Amino acid sequence: MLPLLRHARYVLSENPVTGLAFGLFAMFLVAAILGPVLAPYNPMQSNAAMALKPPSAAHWFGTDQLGRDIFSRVLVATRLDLTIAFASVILAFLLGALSGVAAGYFGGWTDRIVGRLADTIMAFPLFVLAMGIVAALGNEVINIVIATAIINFPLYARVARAEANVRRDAGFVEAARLSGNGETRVLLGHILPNIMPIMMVQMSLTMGYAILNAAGLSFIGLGVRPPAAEWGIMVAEGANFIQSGEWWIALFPGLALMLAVFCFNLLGDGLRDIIDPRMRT
Amino acid sequence: MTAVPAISVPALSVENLSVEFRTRSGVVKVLEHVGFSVDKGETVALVGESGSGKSVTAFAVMGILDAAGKVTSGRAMFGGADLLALSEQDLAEQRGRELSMIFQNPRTALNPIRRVGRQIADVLVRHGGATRNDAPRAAIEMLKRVRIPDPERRAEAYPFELSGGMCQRIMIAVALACRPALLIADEPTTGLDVTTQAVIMDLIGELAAESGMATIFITHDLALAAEYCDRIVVMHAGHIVEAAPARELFGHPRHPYSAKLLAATPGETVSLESLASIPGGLPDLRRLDLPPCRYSDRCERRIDRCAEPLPQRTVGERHLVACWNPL
Amino acid sequence: MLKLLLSRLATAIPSIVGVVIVTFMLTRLLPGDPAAYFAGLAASPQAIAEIRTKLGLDKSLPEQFVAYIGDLAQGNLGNSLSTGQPVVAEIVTRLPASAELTLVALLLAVVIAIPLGVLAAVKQGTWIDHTCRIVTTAGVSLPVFFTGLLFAYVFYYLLQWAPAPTGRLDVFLSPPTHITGFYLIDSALTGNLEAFWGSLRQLALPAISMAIFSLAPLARMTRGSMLAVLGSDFIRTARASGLSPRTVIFTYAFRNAVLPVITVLGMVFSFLLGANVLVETVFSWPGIGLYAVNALITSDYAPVQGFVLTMAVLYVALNLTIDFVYGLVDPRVRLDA
Amino acid sequence: MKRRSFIKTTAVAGAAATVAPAIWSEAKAQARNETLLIVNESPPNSMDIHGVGANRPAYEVSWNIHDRLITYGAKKDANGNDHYDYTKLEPELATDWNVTPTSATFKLRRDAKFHDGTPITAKDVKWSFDRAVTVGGFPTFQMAAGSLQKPEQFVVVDDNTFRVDFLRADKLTMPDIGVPVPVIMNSELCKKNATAADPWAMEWCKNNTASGGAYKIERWQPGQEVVYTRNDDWKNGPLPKVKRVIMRIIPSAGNRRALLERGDADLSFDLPSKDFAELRNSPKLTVVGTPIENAMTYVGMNVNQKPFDNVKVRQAVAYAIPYQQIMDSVMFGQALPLFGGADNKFKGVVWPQKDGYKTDLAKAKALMAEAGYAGGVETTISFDLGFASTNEPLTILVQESLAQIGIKATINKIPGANWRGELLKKNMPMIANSFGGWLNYPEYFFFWCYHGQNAVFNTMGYKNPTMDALIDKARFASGKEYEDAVKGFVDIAFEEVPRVPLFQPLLNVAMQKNVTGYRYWFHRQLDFRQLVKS
Repeated sequence: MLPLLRHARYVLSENPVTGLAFGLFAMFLVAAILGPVLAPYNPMQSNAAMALKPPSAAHWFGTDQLGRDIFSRVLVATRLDLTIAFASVILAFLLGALSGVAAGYFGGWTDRIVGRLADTIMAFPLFVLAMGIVAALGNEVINIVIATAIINFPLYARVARAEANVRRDAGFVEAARLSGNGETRVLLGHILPNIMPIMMVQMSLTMGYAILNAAGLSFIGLGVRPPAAEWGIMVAEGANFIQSGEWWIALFPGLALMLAVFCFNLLGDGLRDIIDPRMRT
Repeated sequence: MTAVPAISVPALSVENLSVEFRTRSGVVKVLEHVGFSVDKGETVALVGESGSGKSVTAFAVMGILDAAGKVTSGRAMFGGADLLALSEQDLAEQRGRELSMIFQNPRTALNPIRRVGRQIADVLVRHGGATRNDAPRAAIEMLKRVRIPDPERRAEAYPFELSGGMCQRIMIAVALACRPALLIADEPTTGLDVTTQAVIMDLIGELAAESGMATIFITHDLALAAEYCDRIVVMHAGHIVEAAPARELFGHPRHPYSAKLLAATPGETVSLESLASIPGGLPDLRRLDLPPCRYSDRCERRIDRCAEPLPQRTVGERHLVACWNPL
Repeated sequence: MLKLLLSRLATAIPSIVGVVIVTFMLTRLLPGDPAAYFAGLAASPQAIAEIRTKLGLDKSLPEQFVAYIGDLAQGNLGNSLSTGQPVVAEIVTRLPASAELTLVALLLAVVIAIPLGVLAAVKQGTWIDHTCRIVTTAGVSLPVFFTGLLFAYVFYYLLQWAPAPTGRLDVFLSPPTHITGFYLIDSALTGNLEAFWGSLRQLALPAISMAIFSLAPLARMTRGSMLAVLGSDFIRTARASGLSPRTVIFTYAFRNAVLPVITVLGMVFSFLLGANVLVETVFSWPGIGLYAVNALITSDYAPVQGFVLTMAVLYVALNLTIDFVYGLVDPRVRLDA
Repeated sequence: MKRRSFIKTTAVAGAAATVAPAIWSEAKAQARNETLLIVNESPPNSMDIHGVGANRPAYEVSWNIHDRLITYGAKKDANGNDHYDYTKLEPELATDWNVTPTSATFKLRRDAKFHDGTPITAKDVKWSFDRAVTVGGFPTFQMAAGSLQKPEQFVVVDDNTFRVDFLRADKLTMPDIGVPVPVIMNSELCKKNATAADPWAMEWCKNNTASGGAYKIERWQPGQEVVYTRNDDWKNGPLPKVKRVIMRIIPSAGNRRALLERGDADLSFDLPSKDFAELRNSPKLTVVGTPIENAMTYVGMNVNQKPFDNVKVRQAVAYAIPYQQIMDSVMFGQALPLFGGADNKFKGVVWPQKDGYKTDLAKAKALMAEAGYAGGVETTISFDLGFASTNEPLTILVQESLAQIGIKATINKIPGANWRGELLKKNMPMIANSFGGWLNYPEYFFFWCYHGQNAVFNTMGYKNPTMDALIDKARFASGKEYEDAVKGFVDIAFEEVPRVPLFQPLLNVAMQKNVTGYRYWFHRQLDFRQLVKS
């Protein structure tokens, strides 16, 4: 692992922005893990007397309509939002990469089916598809994850297919096949690990979109079930209060959302530089 | 290594040129104290294995090094000025007008979505070789000079519609449009078949002779160099190991590496079986403990003095060698 | 060229069929009974049954599907229950509103993102490169409904720079005579200056919030393709021939780099068209996204199916236009296709 | 198109998208103050109130562009605002009428004309009433509520006399003729556009108007706006003051409020309670809040499912609701409390009225123990996504306080269409919902919400034969006998508490100071005819 670390140190020094992204990512991880412990108040506990108070020493981010502490809710929400993002990205990766690699490797019918499926989903207006799924299956967290995963599926399938296609006749694949490995072993054991770097870059980029998607669903009322704390819902709730002057209810969850998406996008760029210099686009 | 200037006027004289590349895995000392000169009307070959620094030398002189490259020392005197010291604008003024360059794979070295005629016209207009509206005519004129049949129609073609040889002629037209004093040809014929190779080399020779242009011909093909060049400079791992007139070097190579190189070059006099490969490979130029003579690890004639700084010994008329134990 | 377009069209047909099937299934999967919803609150069970038969929802799924395909063939997309209008008429009036907003947003994004991308590539690794990246990434990180609301509050309510977010035109301005449905074009064609400036001012805020959202993909793709082109052989030749930096960067490098950007442009456009639902809600824009979302929430099948089908056809048409424009800009495609 | 020009055109178009000042012409400024701009959240979906699934905004359109035979008078409510008076029937198309125990005969105004100039006759009235009772769905249901059920009841005596024969002595019949459903339609115009398959011209009337009311439709852009202009030769009442009305759809509540505060809009209805609470003290706006008659927001429990089949559990819930917290942080005081009365007994022939429950967690825990649920129970509380701005914070507070007495409720947000489907199935254990009837009689409310006939609004599936008998008696009785029947079913409702009344919501309207004359109507829509814009 040493060369990769040294290599990573080189990229970080050359590119401070990626350093910033890793710092942010670490911060979000800590918030996700220790959120409930660190939160100064119980995020679910309403308190009519303290409703709609601006940011103050007692409540850093102020309080919402039911008097709940927004700072605690933003902190605790990190876990839910990251889980939604990670779960949907991993699910999309599994669905997309496996079918993509199979399509790229076997070609012929598999390729055509996966290709057409990806096209159909791409042709579908993303947001309506997500809404349809969540409206049909109910607004459980798992459904939001499935909806977001299906939307990102074509992205992974397409990239995986292209990479697998390129590597299908590569030397190491030929060697693996000649040394008696079955088709699936070649696919999973050799081609898939080889395209992992590119996949990881895709995953980090779509992490950002996954969170935005969950937030968008909440804005039109199909998001996570109340009273759970989730950035999207909090921004949606706060939206009605911007006009009447309580700007902080929507602002802080919005900022957290922005920072997270921002961090994942920069992370994607950074990962790409570290893993695959050729791909310095 | 600085070559002693002969009687005629040098078009270009490179002295003590060193270049470094900052890469992910450390600093690579690509060139170290490179020096040679080229006279007006003379053709000099820069010969060596790939990765020996031939092209980097040319890029350094032209000022089109990669962003990671940095010239750490040396001068390149051309037309009374040191090219390495010029600002980007001034150097850009010279490039394509006083000195120009042609490259290896011609088809990718031309703009794929722009008609070839327009690409020649661009250089002419840029350097005042022609006004904007009669540049097309001048470009067609240039195509005639490089003997391209049916130039009016060909000028409208795109690079992917032309053969490799044809593209190389276009490149030459672009380079020589403003009649430069120096042409650097970086393996111009490597990508071409043998017959086209000869045609291109003759064409360059003719055009050089017409205008007394100095030519630097970079190649790894010693036979080609022997046939078309007046003098040969042999490079190994960023050093100039030997420089001599072509016949002198072929007749009596003094540096062990030159001899090995000759032994590895197929030709009429050398039969296939007797071809000997050169043991070992180029040293890793990132090493901090590089010996003064970078060939010593592979040299059978290594002696203790080889550990001392390299000498520059004159062993004949314009024949120099950097070796303590020459042949 | 024609051959390429035809082959692309052939591959598009299955995906449109796929979309038709998936939409039909999706809407039938939606829980809730539209008949109950539209029978109104005080409806008795038998009144609801009446409406269900009227809507043909009592037949079996295959029968409904056949009826749907039959209607589709004659271009009848059914009626929307929530607005009471035939879906075709609604889409015809609403699509230009969404398209105009998305096109203006895309135009703004192009005018900002592409120069940023070129600058970042030319000045790669410097602080300019990092700032461009941070600015564009920050843009995409903002949830579009959040930026929309913030802009409406700041620029309309507080600063009064922008007009009231009441849709495509100020309430007291009458829309220009209908030619293409695009207010900007129609008013320009009919010389109706007041409507032109009026609709331009109304477009400003929603278009900007959407443009910010689409900066990142465009800038990143431009930077990437510029970097790739700047590293290529013909740029080295151009520099070796002493061409001016402006010619090297714009005439030589950018023209080549713009090709992949056009494909991204297409993708971003179709993504935006679907995703501007949120902007339309905030700015009361009578677009197609808002229409579909309301229909979806009230389980009003016909508009949802009509909307999705239009988007699928648009997506295919968009890809064809991209291929055409690609051919236009890149001779290699035009000649050997 | 040459490649170079293609790239250049995109650059030039981009540069032109600058923002330039609007050009206000003098004429427009003058038109501005003759026009009333209303901003609402949801658009009408039909021009015909008899249309399938016509929504409430469609009632507003029909109310303003059509005439009815009779209408209601006006009175001042408690805080001096104009309020319709359901006890006084006033002439509209009918100038005079004579009611006997078996029928009602109406004298029609002679010179009244439809918008297209054709005179209005009794033939039109009969065709319209026949249409209302036969077209089915909500309109037929509403007519039946006043025992107007058969076309034979409607008789054209002569061109200017129309008689309605009663099926039974139902005191709701006459008021029912004044509600939005029995409109007077231009039968000739409708018949011209009717077809064999659609005799009542339902398709045509959806997008076109066959009316003769105070306002005409100038333009209707579905989903965007409706523009009305005054019918200057309208004879059936005082000529309205406002010449032109524009109703614009602005989905975002925040923007609606901004438009009002900036003076760019004249009037708006559906804003969140918090906005109305704050707009009350804005110098530029007047906010009129009227308690919605015969309406309440409640927490309903399904009496046919565990644990709510046990009355003690229902009473425990009634004692566990955080009433005051809901009034403060959900409604911001924009409602009348229906809790905390002296006792759980009848307090007068009016509905809704205060019950005796108040927040008392100790009592609630005791009741839960008595009911055998000391160990706690799991359930869900659902509400309509369309009313999330009020119901979401409300259910979160209820959930939190129920947890303290052992009832663990998860919240379920259900989108519009599913909501009505779920209501019909009557299997939701607990819901937060609102209901308001048009006719302001207690027995009318109980007929819909408590009666054993199990209408869709009896969301709790409550069946109690004694209560049913009392409701049926009250519908046709009067005087002391009527009062005892009402006392009977109100007491049972409070004791059995299948639904816990929370508050009576206010219908809030915010308007610019220069807009006056607003009158509250039972159908909760805006009547343009009384409005004045100085």
